[in-house]
Amino acid sequence: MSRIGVFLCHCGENIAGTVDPGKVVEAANRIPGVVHSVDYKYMCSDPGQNLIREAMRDKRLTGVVVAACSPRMHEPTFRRVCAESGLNPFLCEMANVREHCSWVHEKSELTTAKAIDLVRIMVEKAKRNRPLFPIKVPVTKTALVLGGGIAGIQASLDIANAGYKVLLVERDPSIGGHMAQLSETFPTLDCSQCILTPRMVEVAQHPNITLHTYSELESVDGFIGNFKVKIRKKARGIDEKLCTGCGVCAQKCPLKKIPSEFNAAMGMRTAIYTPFPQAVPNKPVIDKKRCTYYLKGKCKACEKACPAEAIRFDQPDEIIEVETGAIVCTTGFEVLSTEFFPEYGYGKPKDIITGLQFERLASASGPTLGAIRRPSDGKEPETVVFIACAGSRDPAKGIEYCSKICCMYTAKHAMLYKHKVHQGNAYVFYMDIRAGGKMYEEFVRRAIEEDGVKYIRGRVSRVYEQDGKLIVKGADTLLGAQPVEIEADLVVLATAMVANSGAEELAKKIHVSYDSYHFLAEAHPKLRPVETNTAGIFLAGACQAPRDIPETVAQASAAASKVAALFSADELSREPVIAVVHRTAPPIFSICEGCFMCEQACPFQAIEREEIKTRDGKLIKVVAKVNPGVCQGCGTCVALCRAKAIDLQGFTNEQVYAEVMAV
Amino acid sequence: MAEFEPKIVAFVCNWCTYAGADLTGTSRIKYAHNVRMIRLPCTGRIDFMLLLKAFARGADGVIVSGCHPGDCHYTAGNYHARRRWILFRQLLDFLGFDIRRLHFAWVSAAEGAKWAETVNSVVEEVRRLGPFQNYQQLARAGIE
Amino acid sequence: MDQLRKKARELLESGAVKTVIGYGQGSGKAVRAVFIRQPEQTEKLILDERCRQNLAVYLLKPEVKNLGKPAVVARLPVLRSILQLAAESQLADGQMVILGISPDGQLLDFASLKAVADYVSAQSLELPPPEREQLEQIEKKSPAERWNFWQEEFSRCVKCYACRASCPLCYCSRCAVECNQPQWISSASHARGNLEWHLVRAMHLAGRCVNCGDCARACPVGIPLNLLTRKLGEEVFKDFGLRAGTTPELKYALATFRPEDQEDFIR
Amino acid sequence: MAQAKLLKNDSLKGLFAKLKASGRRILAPRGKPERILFEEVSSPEGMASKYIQTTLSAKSAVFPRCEELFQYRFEGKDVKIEDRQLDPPPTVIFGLRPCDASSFAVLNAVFSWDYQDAFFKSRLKNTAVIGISCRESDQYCFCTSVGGGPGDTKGSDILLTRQDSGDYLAEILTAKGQELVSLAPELFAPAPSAEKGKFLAQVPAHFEVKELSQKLPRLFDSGIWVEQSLRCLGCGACAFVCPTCVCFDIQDEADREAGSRLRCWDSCGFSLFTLHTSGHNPRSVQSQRWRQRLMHKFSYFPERLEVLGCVGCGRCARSCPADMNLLEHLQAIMEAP
Repeated sequence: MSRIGVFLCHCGENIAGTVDPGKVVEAANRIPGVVHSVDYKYMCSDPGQNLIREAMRDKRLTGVVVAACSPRMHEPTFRRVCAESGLNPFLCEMANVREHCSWVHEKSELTTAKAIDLVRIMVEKAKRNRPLFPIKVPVTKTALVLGGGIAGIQASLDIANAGYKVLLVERDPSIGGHMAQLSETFPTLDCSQCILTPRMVEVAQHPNITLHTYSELESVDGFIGNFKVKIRKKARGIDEKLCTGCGVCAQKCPLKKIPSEFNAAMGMRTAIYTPFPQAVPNKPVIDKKRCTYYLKGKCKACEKACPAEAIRFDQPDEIIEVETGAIVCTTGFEVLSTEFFPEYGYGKPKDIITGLQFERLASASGPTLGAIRRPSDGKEPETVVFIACAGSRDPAKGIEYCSKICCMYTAKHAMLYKHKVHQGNAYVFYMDIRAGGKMYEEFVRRAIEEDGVKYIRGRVSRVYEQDGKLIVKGADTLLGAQPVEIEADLVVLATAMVANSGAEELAKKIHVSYDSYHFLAEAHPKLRPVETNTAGIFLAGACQAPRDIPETVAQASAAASKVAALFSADELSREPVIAVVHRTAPPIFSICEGCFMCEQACPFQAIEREEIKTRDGKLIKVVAKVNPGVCQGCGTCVALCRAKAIDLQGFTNEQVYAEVMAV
Repeated sequence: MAEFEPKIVAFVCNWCTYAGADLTGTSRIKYAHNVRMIRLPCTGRIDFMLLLKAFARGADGVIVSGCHPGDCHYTAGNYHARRRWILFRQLLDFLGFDIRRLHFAWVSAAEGAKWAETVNSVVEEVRRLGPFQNYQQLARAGIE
Repeated sequence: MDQLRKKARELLESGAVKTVIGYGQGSGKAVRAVFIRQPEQTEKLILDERCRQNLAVYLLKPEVKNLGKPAVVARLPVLRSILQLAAESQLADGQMVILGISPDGQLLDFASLKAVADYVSAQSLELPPPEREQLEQIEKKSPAERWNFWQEEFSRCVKCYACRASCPLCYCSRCAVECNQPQWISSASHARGNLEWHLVRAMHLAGRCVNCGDCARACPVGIPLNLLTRKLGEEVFKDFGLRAGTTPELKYALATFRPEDQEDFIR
Repeated sequence: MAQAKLLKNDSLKGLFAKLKASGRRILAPRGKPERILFEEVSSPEGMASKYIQTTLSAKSAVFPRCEELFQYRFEGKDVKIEDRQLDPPPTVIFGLRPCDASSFAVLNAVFSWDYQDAFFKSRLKNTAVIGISCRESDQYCFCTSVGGGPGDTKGSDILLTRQDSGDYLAEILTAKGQELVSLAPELFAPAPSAEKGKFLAQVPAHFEVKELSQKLPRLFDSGIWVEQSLRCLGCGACAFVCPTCVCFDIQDEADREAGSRLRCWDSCGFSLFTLHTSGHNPRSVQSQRWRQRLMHKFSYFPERLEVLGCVGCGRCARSCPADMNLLEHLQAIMEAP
């Protein structure tokens, strides 16, 4: 038989001003199961809390109902009071007679009557409360970081420096990502590689970081603290242990006209290649789709040349299985290629390039060693037109969002061009200038005022080739949409930043959702920006939305700190408000029939399948099982279950039903 | 005789509507006292049988409220709930049940005022409809 | 029919199945479910217009399972029931041989549930006009008339649960009405208990019912129960584009959603 | 005391009027041929005439399908029980078939076995039966195999037999019957002949029920139960249409203010019927429940209460969604080794 204590708080005049405390206490005393009922001016004050402690001891209470403010306000307080006095905190409930009663109704009999109802409702619930205990889940203190761009590098280093193991997986032959391709970075114009490469080296040498380049994620199973991950280490075609990275193989490779991915096709590479001089690891890979040996079965020039005899044509892919406690997804982005734009000739005109390609031209380590030369004839362009928002903010093209970084890098490009070609003309066509950020607006101003970049507000309707020139047709909306036509030598499109082509597939692999643009979705747009709806999986950088470098790094560190917090304990402890599947004695075992509709409905993949077997191992039936580590306690499965085989701890069918019947 | 005071039971989710109703309180917006609120973690947890039980218990009207689409604390609970409501309403209507007594609302944690308006308008409509005799008469019918 | 008998005989002779669940002569003009286990008994199989009972209901019965692997005579509703049961992990490929029967009484051979699904989706699952009319007749009544109509119908209900027992998809070993902690549904057959029962039953079959009509055929006091599940079946199709019993993969309308689901009734 | 009178068909109207006038409730068969139920009427108009048997029996007149035993109120922390003083309306059941009429004796045997059930008793006491013997029967009827017959008078207070003329030969059988007649003596003319045999249906006797009762215990472990019940769906239709099935379930229905205790029909065909809280179920499969049903009616009943638990009305078979034909199964049991 329950022994419930009811404690009514006056909250000064806040409650007592409109609700008659005497009547409520008296009525509470008449509710079956209530053995004690008092009121006090401030129940949350020390004397108030003591009233509860004493009653708990003297009246041997089995449950406590505090009628006061909203549980969102003081539930933790009063649950703590119970816990301190040896009562399971989950046997304490709050009746919200302030926010939901005294503050929203005038002083009257009816208001007091409502307060009494609210108390009764919670008493009926409390009578059916059961002690609950936080759920403990063991944690594997190793993090998996997907993607070796600046986000992945930063996250890996932060986690590793916190003292935890990290597995960094990169799809390409080297880490570095897009940042390694950049020339200089806005708004400071410091050399991208100068600030990045030390970090890349640090990753390679860090004792806590295991690096898997040229590798891809196969599958992820398990749940927070306990993920089981399969990684495919693609065959490089060389023995990494023997290879010294001398580069002779590449020199000997007869195929020298393969467009270099790293140089965004502004330069060429060989079939066996290291993507760029500072690559980490500095070991080549063989491009099996192009290598003559793989295509025709002969050549082996590299094998002959290799002083370390490290070439392995028959090397197979390797599948690595690892257990990790958390996953940080930093898989980055792609930019639209010029082929995307009919109005700019579908990428046919050689001298229409993307911003990323311009980065390679402007980069000291680029194919032109930093000299701005146009692709078609290598001539230094006298007039360059930069087109901002190429694709972005364009519903017609399906990219409604602002790619965010283009305004800044376009200003930077124009600036870099002017610095290298002083007498040249730089035009920028733009819609709006979005330069929110530290020193950003000033940076754009500099481009206009100090470097004389000509900004024209308007969209470019068409660009076409005419005897060695590119005719750029647009309008200047600030001059009443007056037509503008510019004869340019080079046109640079600030093409939109878009989600990786594989983003959707990846999202499904790691069970996180993605938005309509296929960017990965955070758990909450404001309050949980680096978490996903799958516990233990975090996001950083441009895989989530267009970001610039400072934001990406900040996010990476944020995600890393989440991981570090998760790893700081040997077990993670979770609120026990989770679903449980009914179990009973043989021959039924469970009234769950195993229709697994709950499995389909669960937003968190928390429903597992459990086989019930006889002693001699004969399968009796397969029933649902809730993974306590994953369940978030929404109760969708509970409402869905026809046989009522699933229930939600803390909000059980019995409790809620009793509440309704007490109304 | 005194004016009929409808009994309204509200099933609300913890993260949006319950918090929204808290805001109504902190903003001291007054509304009809007739509503009794039952707090659940998510609209996804709200079994349609609970709504039936509220009417069986003598409710003249029922409000079900939770996070706006896309705002669900559990990402999708309210989408699942919405599908259930769609069918449940159609079934009730097909049975001739007076669905003007069953109201659904999205009330976010920021919409304290909307909660007050919702309650007030539901109370007024149900007051106009009068006691839910159809259902209350069921209580004894068929018992000999 | 001869096709069927021949096939059934082969299956039993070859030992491919241990029992054939089909229709045989019943009392007087009636037919009934039969469980043929001897090849020579296959002559007892009947196939005609009277053979309407949804035999899928027997596939989950323990004592029928004890007979060994079954073959089941399956017209469209039975095929759909089997698919839905498979979607709900109650049946799987290879657990039974399906003796499909086309509308014109031809024997259909199915290699797999996938094949059944392909066949079913090729059929028109639109409601036949008379069935649609039945719904419309009720829909066009006023709410008050509808209420009175159903109250009158339900008043005859004695809670014998023949509707539940005859339904292949009511396979819960502990039905919601038997759950008494708490007692969600009054098990008494008074007005409220009857309303609660039929309402909950319909909701629990929403998006699962294949409209075989057995619940109504089984009802000893002739309540047109199938109208409730049929109504919801049509709504599920109209609102969510799903039809139960068309695929062995689980596509449960109430376990999935579209962000753009209609919500004009939500304020 | 039985005496025969003649009741003209067109006197029924007058009789009903008199019965009503005396404050009696009249239950008579109404409805479409495929679904005829006993409903309260005030005149014979619209009464069903051509039917073999009603869909539901008339047992709910004495054993309602949902009957309140008492109410209780929560007053503060105590519960106040309000006993129910049942005073059922005097009732005349008109047009009951002889098989059904004889079923009241079976119910009575149970309700006054070890405990005198006040509710049942008072309802029975206030109920008079004007039966109508059967001119027609169908394949499901087997009253003659279980000690009844199409013109059997057991259980009727007055038994009417329709003659070819359409008028009724009325056998006044009991004091209750006499009392009804005395309400309208003018309507009951002397009968030229008490001979009714030629107006009755021919219902062949199919088995010797004593043999059956003796044989059943031996068959407890026979495989015949599984064989017969393979197609049984486990619903309660047979029990709920049955005039003699008497099992009930006690339900408390309460909210925070008050509650009431109800007695509701139940069926041994349900798996829940014998389910233990532990999850163990002594009758876990349908064959065991089917066996129980037959054993109870044809073995335990006669053994313990000296009545047979079946009157051969055939309703269970007519209403079974799976065509479980009781007569056929009983015959099979008689032939079983």
